[in-house]
Amino acid sequence: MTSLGFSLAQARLAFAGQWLFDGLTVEFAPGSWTGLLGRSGSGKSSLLRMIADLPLPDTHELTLTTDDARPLTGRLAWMAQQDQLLPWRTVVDNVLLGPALRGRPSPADRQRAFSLLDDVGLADKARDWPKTLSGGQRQRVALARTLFEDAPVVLMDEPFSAVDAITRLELHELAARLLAGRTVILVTHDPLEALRLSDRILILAGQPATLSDFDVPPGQRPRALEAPDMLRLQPRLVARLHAPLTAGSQA
Amino acid sequence: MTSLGFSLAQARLAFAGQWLFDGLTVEFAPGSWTGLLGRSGSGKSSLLRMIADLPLPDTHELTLTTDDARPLTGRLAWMAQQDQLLPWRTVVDNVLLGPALRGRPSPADRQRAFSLLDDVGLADKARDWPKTLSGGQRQRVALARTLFEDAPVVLMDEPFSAVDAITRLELHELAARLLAGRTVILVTHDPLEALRLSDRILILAGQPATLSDFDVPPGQRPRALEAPDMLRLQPRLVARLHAPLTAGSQA
Amino acid sequence: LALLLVLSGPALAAEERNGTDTPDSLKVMLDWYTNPTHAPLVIAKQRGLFQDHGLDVELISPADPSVPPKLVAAGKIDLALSYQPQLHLQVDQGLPLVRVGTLVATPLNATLVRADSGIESMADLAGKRIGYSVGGVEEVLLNTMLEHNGVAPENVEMVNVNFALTPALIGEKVDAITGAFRNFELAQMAQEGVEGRAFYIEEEGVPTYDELIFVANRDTLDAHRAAYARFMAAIGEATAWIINHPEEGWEAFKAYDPALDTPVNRKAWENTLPRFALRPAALDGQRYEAFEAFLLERGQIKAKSPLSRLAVDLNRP
Amino acid sequence: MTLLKRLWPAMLGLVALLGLWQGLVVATGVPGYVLPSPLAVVQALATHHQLLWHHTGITVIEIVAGLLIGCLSGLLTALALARFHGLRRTLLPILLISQAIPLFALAPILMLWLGYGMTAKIVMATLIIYFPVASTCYDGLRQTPQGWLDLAQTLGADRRRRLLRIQLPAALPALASGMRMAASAAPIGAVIGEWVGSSQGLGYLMLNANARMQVDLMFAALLILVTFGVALYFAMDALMRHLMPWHEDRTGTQG
Amino acid sequence: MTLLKRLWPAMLGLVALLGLWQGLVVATGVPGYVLPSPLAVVQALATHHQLLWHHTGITVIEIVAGLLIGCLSGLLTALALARFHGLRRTLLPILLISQAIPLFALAPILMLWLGYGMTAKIVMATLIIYFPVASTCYDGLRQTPQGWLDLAQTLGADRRRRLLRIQLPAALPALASGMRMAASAAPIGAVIGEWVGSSQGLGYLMLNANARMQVDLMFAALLILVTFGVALYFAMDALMRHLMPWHEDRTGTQG
Ligand SMILES: Nc1ncnc2c1ncn2[C@@H]1O[C@H](COP(=O)(O)OP(=O)(O)OP(=O)(O)O)[C@@H](O)[C@H]1O
Ligand SMILES: Nc1ncnc2c1ncn2[C@@H]1O[C@H](COP(=O)(O)OP(=O)(O)OP(=O)(O)O)[C@@H](O)[C@H]1O
Ligand SMILES: [Mg+2]
Ligand SMILES: [Mg+2]
Repeated sequence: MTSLGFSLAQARLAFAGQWLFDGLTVEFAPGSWTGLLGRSGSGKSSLLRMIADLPLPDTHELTLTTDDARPLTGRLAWMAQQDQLLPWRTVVDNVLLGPALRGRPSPADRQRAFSLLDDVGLADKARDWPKTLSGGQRQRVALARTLFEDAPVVLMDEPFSAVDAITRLELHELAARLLAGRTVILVTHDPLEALRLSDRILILAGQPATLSDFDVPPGQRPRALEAPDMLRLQPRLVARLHAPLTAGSQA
Repeated sequence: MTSLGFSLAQARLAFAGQWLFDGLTVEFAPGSWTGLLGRSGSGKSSLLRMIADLPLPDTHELTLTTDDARPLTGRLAWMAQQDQLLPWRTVVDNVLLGPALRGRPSPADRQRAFSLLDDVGLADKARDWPKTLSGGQRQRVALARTLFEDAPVVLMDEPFSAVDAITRLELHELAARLLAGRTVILVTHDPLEALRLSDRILILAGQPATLSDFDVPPGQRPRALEAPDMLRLQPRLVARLHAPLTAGSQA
Repeated sequence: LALLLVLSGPALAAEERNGTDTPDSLKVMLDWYTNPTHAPLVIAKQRGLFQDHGLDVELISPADPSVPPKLVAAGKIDLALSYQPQLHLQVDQGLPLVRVGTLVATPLNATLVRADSGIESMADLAGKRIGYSVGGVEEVLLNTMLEHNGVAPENVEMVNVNFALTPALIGEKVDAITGAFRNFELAQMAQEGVEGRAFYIEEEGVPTYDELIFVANRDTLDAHRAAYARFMAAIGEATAWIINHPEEGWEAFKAYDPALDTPVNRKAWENTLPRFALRPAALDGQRYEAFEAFLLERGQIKAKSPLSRLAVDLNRP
Repeated sequence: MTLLKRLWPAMLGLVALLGLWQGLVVATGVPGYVLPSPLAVVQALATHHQLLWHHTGITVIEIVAGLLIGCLSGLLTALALARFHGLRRTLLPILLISQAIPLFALAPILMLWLGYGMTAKIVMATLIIYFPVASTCYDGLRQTPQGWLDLAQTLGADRRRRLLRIQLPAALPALASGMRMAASAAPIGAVIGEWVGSSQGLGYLMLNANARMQVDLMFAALLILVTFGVALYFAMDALMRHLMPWHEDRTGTQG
Repeated sequence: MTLLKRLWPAMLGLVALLGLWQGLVVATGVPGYVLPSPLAVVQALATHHQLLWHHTGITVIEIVAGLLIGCLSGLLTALALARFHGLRRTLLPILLISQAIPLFALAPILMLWLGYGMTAKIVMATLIIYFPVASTCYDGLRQTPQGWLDLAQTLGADRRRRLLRIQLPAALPALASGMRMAASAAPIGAVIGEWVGSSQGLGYLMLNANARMQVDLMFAALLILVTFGVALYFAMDALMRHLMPWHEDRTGTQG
């Protein structure tokens, strides 16, 4: 599969007459991972919705151009901030929702779903109802569903927020492995996670918000937590989140 | 207000015939903050539900003794893992849900609700519907609702998981200030958060799970992030989460 | 004469064919659930009189007496039992209906009161409440009777009680009921231990009329004339037999449907026998003209229809 | 204004239905005494407008009173069922049974008890509305998400407040569904009442016109009745939306 | 077994109702021709069991066929309304209007077209069930949480699959509510059909008995009808629960 990059131009969004952002322009290189950070309520989830072409209540506009000039539709996986599991489908059937909505899941699909559930540590819950899962387990099912799609563009909205530190590290490895070569936008509130997983960190801040870059450590994703760069950069990133407009440039 | 301690004895819980934990015994000192950590699915949320006397589907048992030997009912605030905002109440009315369910909110109540919303940074959203809030904003409303209760015992299930790093630090300060002297159990997946806010860290792990202690840094809560102890202890805590049964003793 | 030949030709042909071949099938709809007023139809069927006349007759009961004429007009069924007063209204409204026979040749309609009510004559009804079942002409008939007795119609309150005539009267929810059948409702009241008193409609200023008549579709009448004539002949034979053998008749009647075997029906059977038309096909044209004139005078119909549009004598083309 | 806006699709539908009706009359050549053409009905509407107006007034009062009482008592029953354990065991089956009784069977009895005045008709309209409302409301009240109930418990809500402040608002969408349906059924209740015993009202007029073969007049009365039923539906719909400003309605936006 | 367990509260209710009824008869001294005592009705049940059995058979077929067709077509209508923009504008108001028409008024027309056989009665039962099912299903289909619709969109679902795999299951609780109600209303539809024109069935028997003042027989038929309606309700309830194993039902556990 060849990687697919895309760019946004003139992204603007207003709620109740107030501009959240206006005239955002940004490029996402093919196969790159972008960590998207920003204060709560800055518009990260809304931006992902716009990219995914999902309905928003108020004024919003966006020009999205993919590298191959065809629309993104059908080539995008979106993992929402809420897990959105369907209560009437078992765990494995939730993972298989994509193929079920596009046709009929094949036996191969089922097998892949089981193996993905194994990857996220839920092999023994595959045939349970979602209502019997803990918060972190639900999030992992949603992650497995997103990974199942195997889409060239992946939008993930705080995908690891509800799991413990250890599981999170394991999921980082898993995602990095399964989403290699995919163009990924990862919204996260964990600076360390962003530093660990991103090729590029974007910070959404301001009134109206703009996007600014933060330099990431060199090296392969996922980066080791103990790398000296990481520990050095983390407080600096937190500081940047504090006062983002004083430093950095428009992306 | 005098602080209220309590202890659990013989806490046991099974789902589908399998014991999640069995025979847990633990004391919560009056006015202490306990950080409760554990892998996803280890039973943290369920334990909080049991303490709050909420329904659980399967076998569960618990002997809870408060210091003053009266039941906890009515003296406990519970913040669930999901925000549980009521869509038909505005933000401020969600914060006022407690008094509304016990009678009629007084003007003083309203004023306190507004000031709490100001504290969590949502003063300008007070009269909006919950559906217009971002994920982190919803969580902050739920936090404000919990803080409003001003209960001597507070159970919080991953209360800061959806907010950004900066807001999180601010909320730590706020909670530490407003919940001073309260007996708090705080479920979290962020080791740093646990180290920062807890008088005591408990790790729920094993099959069936047991509780084990992890020593916290000395000093006042909330501890400064940059304190050398913190940076030293964080990797050790993460390591303990990896293999909890090799070290530490039953609490 | 040529016309006569042409007209009777098909009928004769049919007659001959039916003598040897399959019988003509007729769908006949009663006015209401099977009850003793339908005795000649039931008996004719029970005793095979229809077959004897080369007819295969199906009897159907409706729950709403206004439906059968519509079905005849729409050509869904061949013959329906209806009431003469209704016929005038229906023809006036443009329904292609015509009377082809008479089952009960006197009014059955009566105004009933409780015998213990102190109402001795229609004149005592002033200021009272009268229940009725909407039939279209109940109001005008009652008004005529009241006026005949010197009571202003405004002085009584009329209430539609639908089919709960007897209970309404027995339960004293109303002081009188009108539109009740004298052969049936009186028996019903007696059954419940309440004695009734009847005021007969034709004695109180209303022109007399045929209560139960057979109506057919005027537009298709000619094609079926012969079959209908044979049908009437069978009814006539059945009526004669019932009058000759009332007890055997009752036995045959209740054998038709076991649900018919009730004390009230038994009593009503006796009350009804004298009222059957002995010559069902025979037409008393004057009755129809008089009633038409009565309704016109009372403003119940828009225009006067000629007798030929209202009724025919099947045996006199 | 929004009400007017809400009503226009109904108008459109009405026109479509009239068209269908006229088409049917023309196509099947069904005689006027079975199904009159819309034109004939409109004519009857004009000719008899005074008569119709008089009877409409009566029926409207019956319908509105029946609707109010039926919705209210249905709602109260549902609340009582949700509130009291014991009731559920005994009252619910009784309710069910009463729902399964054809009103027509009870109508004559009701008339005999309540007389032929307006009360009996209001009772009929009430009865026809009562069960659907009680049933859908109760179903709605039962389906409150567990999380909210848990929250109410830890916040120290008593049963009454939990019911009124959590379960009831959570059930509003289900309730609205039931109420809307009830609104369009209300006229039928009143008409049944009038058929069984009355001397006024559109139902009586219909019965009378039917017996006299004035089918156009009967359909004119029917038309008024139907219009009223549809208007009630939309009024109820508007009311329910008004009561739920937070509720997202996807009628317009989604395909 | 669960069905049996589900049925027992209904039995209890029935007994309670019978008690109430007998009490009413004794207390008010209401004459037998208005309201017979339960005892008299049971007696009639025994005396006329053959007759009742015969007519019950007919009516049961009508009810079951009407219920099946009504539920199915109601569901299909709701799905079509949710699926096609255009339909909503025109079909919904027509539906509404048709719901507001007292079925009785249409009955003669239906009979003209369909004859007085079983078809007409099945059509009546179908019609009486159709609208509530269509309306509640459609209401349910409209209220799918936005998040699931968004998910379906990004997963590349076409409208049909989104409808069938997301909206429909999400609407099942609302749908169950409507179907349960419809089940208990089905007998009424069949009876109305029989009242309008038939020579068989419980409805016919009831009217017939009523006309002959055999009120005890009429109530015996009514009793059978009501029992059947209640049984249908519980059968539908069990079916719906069976279709929704994931659905939490709080009837038993919550106060
Ligand atoms: N439907 C809506 N109507 C009005 N305002 C909205 C709506 N949805 C979102 N907003 C507002 O838009 C802003 C951005 O919301 P968004 O969910 O994109 O934030 P976010 O960056 O994802 O925040 P978080 O990190 O808390 O999830 C918020 O202030 C929110 O209140
Ligand atoms: N209703 C239920 N039925 C069956 N099993 C359940 C139910 N609720 C929870 N469980 C199981 O109990 C275990 C503990 O769940 P719990 O929600 O307490 O975990 P947790 O420690 O809070 O996890 P997380 O950090 O992911 O929130 C999980 O494995 C879950 O699958
Ligand atoms: Mg967000
Ligand atoms: Mg949890």
